[in-house]
Amino acid sequence: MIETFLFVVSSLLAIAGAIGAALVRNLFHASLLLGLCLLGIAGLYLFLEQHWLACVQVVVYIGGILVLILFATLFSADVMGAVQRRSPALLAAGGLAAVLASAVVVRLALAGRSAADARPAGDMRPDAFEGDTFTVGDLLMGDWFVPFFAAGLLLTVALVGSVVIVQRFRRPAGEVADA
Amino acid sequence: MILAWIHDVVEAVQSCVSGMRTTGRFLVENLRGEGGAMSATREYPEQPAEVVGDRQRGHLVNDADRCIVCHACDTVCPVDCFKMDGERDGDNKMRASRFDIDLSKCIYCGLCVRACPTDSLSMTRTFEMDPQHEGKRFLFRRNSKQVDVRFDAPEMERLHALAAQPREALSAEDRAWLDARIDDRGQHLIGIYGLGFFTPEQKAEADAAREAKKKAKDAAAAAAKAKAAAAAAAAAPKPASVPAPAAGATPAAPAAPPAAPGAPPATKSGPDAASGGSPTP
Amino acid sequence: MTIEASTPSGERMTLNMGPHHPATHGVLRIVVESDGEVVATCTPDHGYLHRSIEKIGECVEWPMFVPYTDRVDYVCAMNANLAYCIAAEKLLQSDPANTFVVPRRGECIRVLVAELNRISSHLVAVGAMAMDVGAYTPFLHGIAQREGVNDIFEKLCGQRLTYNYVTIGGVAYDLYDTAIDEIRRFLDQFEREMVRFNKLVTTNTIFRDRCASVATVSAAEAIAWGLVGPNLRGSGVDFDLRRDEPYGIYGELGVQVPVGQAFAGRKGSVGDAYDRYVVRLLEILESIRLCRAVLELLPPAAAKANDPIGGWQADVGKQVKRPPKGEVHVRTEAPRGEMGYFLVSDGTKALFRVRCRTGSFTAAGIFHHVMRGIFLADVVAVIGSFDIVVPEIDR
Amino acid sequence: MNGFGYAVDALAAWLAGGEPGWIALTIAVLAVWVVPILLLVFPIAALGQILERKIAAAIQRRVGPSSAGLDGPLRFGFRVLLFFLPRARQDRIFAAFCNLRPVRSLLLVSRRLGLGQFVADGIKMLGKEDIVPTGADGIVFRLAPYLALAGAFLPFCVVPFGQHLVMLETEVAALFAIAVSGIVVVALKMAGWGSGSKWSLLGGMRAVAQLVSYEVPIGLAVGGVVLWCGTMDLHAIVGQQYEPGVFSLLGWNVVQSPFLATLAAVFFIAGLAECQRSPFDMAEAESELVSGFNTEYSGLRWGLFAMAEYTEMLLIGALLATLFFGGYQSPIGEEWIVGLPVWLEVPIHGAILGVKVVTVFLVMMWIRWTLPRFRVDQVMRLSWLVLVPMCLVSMFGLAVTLLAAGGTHAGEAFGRVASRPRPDLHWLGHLAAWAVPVAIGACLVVMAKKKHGQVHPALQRLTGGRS
Repeated sequence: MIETFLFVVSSLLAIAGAIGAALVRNLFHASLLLGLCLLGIAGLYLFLEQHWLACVQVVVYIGGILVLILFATLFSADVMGAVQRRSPALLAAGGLAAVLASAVVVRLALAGRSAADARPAGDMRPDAFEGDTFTVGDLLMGDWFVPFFAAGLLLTVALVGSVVIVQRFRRPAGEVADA
Repeated sequence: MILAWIHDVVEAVQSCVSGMRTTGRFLVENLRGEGGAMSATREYPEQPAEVVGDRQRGHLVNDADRCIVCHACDTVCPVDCFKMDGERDGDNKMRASRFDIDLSKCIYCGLCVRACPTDSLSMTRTFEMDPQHEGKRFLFRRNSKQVDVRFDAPEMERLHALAAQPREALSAEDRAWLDARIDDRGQHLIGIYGLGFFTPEQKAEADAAREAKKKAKDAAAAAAKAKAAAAAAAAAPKPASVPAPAAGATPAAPAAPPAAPGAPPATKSGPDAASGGSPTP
Repeated sequence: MTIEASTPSGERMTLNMGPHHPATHGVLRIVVESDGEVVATCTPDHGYLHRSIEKIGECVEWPMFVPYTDRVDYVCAMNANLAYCIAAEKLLQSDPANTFVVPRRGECIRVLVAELNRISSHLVAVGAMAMDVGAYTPFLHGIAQREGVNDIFEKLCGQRLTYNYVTIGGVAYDLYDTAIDEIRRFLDQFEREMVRFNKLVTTNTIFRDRCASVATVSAAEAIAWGLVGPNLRGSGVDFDLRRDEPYGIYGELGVQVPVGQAFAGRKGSVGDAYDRYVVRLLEILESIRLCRAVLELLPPAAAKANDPIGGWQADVGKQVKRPPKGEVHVRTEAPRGEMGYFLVSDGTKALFRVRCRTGSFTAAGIFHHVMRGIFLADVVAVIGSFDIVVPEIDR
Repeated sequence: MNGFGYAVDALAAWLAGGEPGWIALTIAVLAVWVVPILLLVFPIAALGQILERKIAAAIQRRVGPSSAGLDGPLRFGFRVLLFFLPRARQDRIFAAFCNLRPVRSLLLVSRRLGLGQFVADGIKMLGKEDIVPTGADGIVFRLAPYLALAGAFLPFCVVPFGQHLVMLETEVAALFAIAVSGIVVVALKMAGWGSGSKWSLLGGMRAVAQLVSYEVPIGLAVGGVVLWCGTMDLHAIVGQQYEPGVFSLLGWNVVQSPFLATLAAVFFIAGLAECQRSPFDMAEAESELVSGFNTEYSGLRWGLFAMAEYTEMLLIGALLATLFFGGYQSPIGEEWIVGLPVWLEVPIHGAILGVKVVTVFLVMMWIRWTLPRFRVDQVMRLSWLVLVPMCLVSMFGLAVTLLAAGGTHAGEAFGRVASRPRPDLHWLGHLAAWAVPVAIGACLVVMAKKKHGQVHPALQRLTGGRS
């Protein structure tokens, strides 16, 4: 019973957060609502008994990406006002992206459902993970070693690149006032 | 480069540890109260501020009997805080019929005191500015209830009466009585009594205990204290008598070096020099 | 609420530091335009503490202005007294009819109190700078030591802050009986205490790195911007009025002048905030030495204890009633640098013009120059390192 | 299933009178988990404030809080208890009680120590006007302090207070603690942005930049411990540090290897930064940003921020103790405690952890009143150029040590099988694990001193000859 309740709460958080993030016009509020959505998803992971995933979701998405988004918001023009204007073109593009993403998700969900159907009843776990941190570690360092390190390398390159770009734009300290 | 990095880290750790040791020593010293490092704070209304030195520029007061309304103070005052009227008395001397000092203007610079030809203006050693109890620093409490409970009515009367006078004018026993009520008072004891559970018997008991403690303390520090009191009594109160010992001291001072070369004459006070000089002749 | 974008090149945030900001040492407003954490421009805005002191000097008689000089720089009132009184004496002595001299004991006491007050003023300066940088403890220990000086001054002249002690022609009182012992004891104890102070904050790496290479003023710049006192010497300019244009008995004392030498090592540069800070500390040590030297030179007391030495109550008083015409400019070395009085007398009892030149004013003048491109957190450290006292700016 | 789990089940069953429904379960969870933690941590945090003020006062030659005693609260308590009596009678009873000699001395001491100050502060905070500035974003502004407090409190769920006292036993406890305390970042950002003040905005930006940077060294330090212990479960990590015999101190992670000791230091420093404590208090730098992200807060909301800060200090202390200093285990043997009945064992373990936490707490205060504040760029440099490299080197060293140690034995601790046993080295091996890195480090330090260690003679003079 309490599981159901908490599940509903998590799902509602995720859905409401997502809708809010899409619709709210204040950039900062939208980012915060996105955080709510991410939190709800972390809750859903808990229901899948994926504690590790849930924690990583919070660390990476809320502690990392959301904070970066918030930070970027603060560096955007007109910080405190920060209200987005809607343009029809952006709306159309966003709608298209949303439809495509939904299609992918529905397709995946259906596939997962058929896979789940194939398994004995009550076993709701995905195939790859056994809910075990060690398994995750083994997978990342074993089967998925190359993609994992490729992703890491990509991120490092991106980091270095961003530092280089920032360095180019940075003016010597004394010149700031002359502009 | 790595060595520079290591050196920076080591240096940072060293300097932070050295700072922590210093503060740690402060902490220990303060907790143990050693070396006078206890606390630089004076908990003011409970612990009365000490008046150091005789030259304290506390309140500006005028002895109207001596004032001849010469307006010297008025002329020299940078802020115009005097208002005075004078009239001739029977001996055809000027007397002040009105002499107002606007204390809200006064900057306590003391120029008027230096200018006064008759020494009628003076600066007091008390500086309490509580409008209700001007000059009565020991009555300055956070609420009057505490005072009422602490001191009974006759005592209050006497306190008021004594406090109204300049300290110099008090007799020695009055001053001692006053000091007993000012200094040796456990502030927190007062606070607790102030809560309202202080019966007369307990008060008497506390007073007796305090007196006993005071007496013991006095006895312990008898020699030094008596000397200090004598010095204060001789030097401070009567302006007329000041020149006499000082004048006595000045001839003694040049005479002293041959007798006792170790003692620098400049550092000796008048009465000390007099008392030190009296056995020699 | 919006944050103004003041220039087209980037968005700037205008911050009003003050007039009531914890770090502005009084009522000073500093308008900071910052680009994020980096200061773009910085404009000091004075006048919140203006009390027309110079104008008052033109309305009161000569001796009556001395209490006001206390208020020009309340952190080193003795030095302010001294500067005005020396100027007034010089103007009086320009008339050959006026032939008074300040007694030697008076001169010694003047130097003594000036150096003691320099100690207490520098203590406030270095302590407040440490506090601006975030270390609270040193400030309170500095203040506790300053209380020692204040106690001595209170016994000497009856006040702890606005002394009105130095008078035209002398000092208001002779030293009290136990003064010399007490001063000696204080200096000994203070010297030991300063070692702990320095271990606590001066050599601290965090503090050093925060001040090193911040707001560096080269020697040429310092001279060009008219910096004076420790701020000038922090930039490596070896100039001190006590040594180079000695007044009083400073000429006999052989004042040694510390100058900035990139004390922060390889991270610092000559003339940065850390140099100015360390120069102040070294000046404290020098003041301790000077105090001791003066105590050695002190001639024995001539009169009874509470009498003034020299002073306008004596013959000077009469001469002030008939002052000569003329003008004079006298500069002295106050803790915050050169404190100069320019007096014009038209022969009447009140001065025709009183003009006071102070160190904080020129220090505030260089703010907008040195505060470009530094971090917001450095602004307070820079204010602290220049050791401004706001009434000195506003007068 | 541990003590908390049993208690929750039992209470829920009792509440529901049978199979517990979700309402009963929720109430039970609240009663058993949340309320005790609040009751435990709130007063400690409040008393921490008193402690901090007294310590600061002692270091700075001041007195500190010295007037508010416990007599006020006591009197209020009497008033409440004796509400049926007239006031004069209440007072007389109270006076009689206070005049009992021990009570009176205690009251006097409490006044001298200012123990009643936190009650007074609390009442003052509650009574203050709750101001929401005109330019503020109402919801964000109001929500932020609660979120900060939640982020500070939640990680306590996974801290083992004793063998039977872990609220949430999960395989990923360490990760959970790091993850949940990350919420504080968002809260501070919300506070900074929602206040509608430039000072707050700057404070919020500083806070976020700092917290995000310091999560890296914290994560790496925890990662080092995880590498060493082979598990992320905090309780298992505590179990790993079990050493039979009187010298159970030798089992603690911090003495296992110099690299772990380094990681402990890194964790402590980064923890200071996570708490926004001095010298890392740029986000609320009084002399620069007025009060940073909480400039516009007043009354209870401000109090919540203060509480969050103190709670986080406790949390860092608890995590430090758990990860590196043997958690709730005593340094002088563990067997005598485990043998005791549960009702004795639990408080003893709790008290041992408490002592460790309070020690860390005190050191944090000591540091606060000693060191000046960092500047923004220095904070970043410290994190990325000092702490992170130290962590990386230490992790590498740990990996090498683990490889070199090779043979291990299956250690059992308190009946919990650790996921991977602690490397069982011969004492010579331990010696080598310490001596080799320390020797290399010492050589480097000496070389560095020789090359860069000259101090300006003027500074030597200022510090009495020595630097």
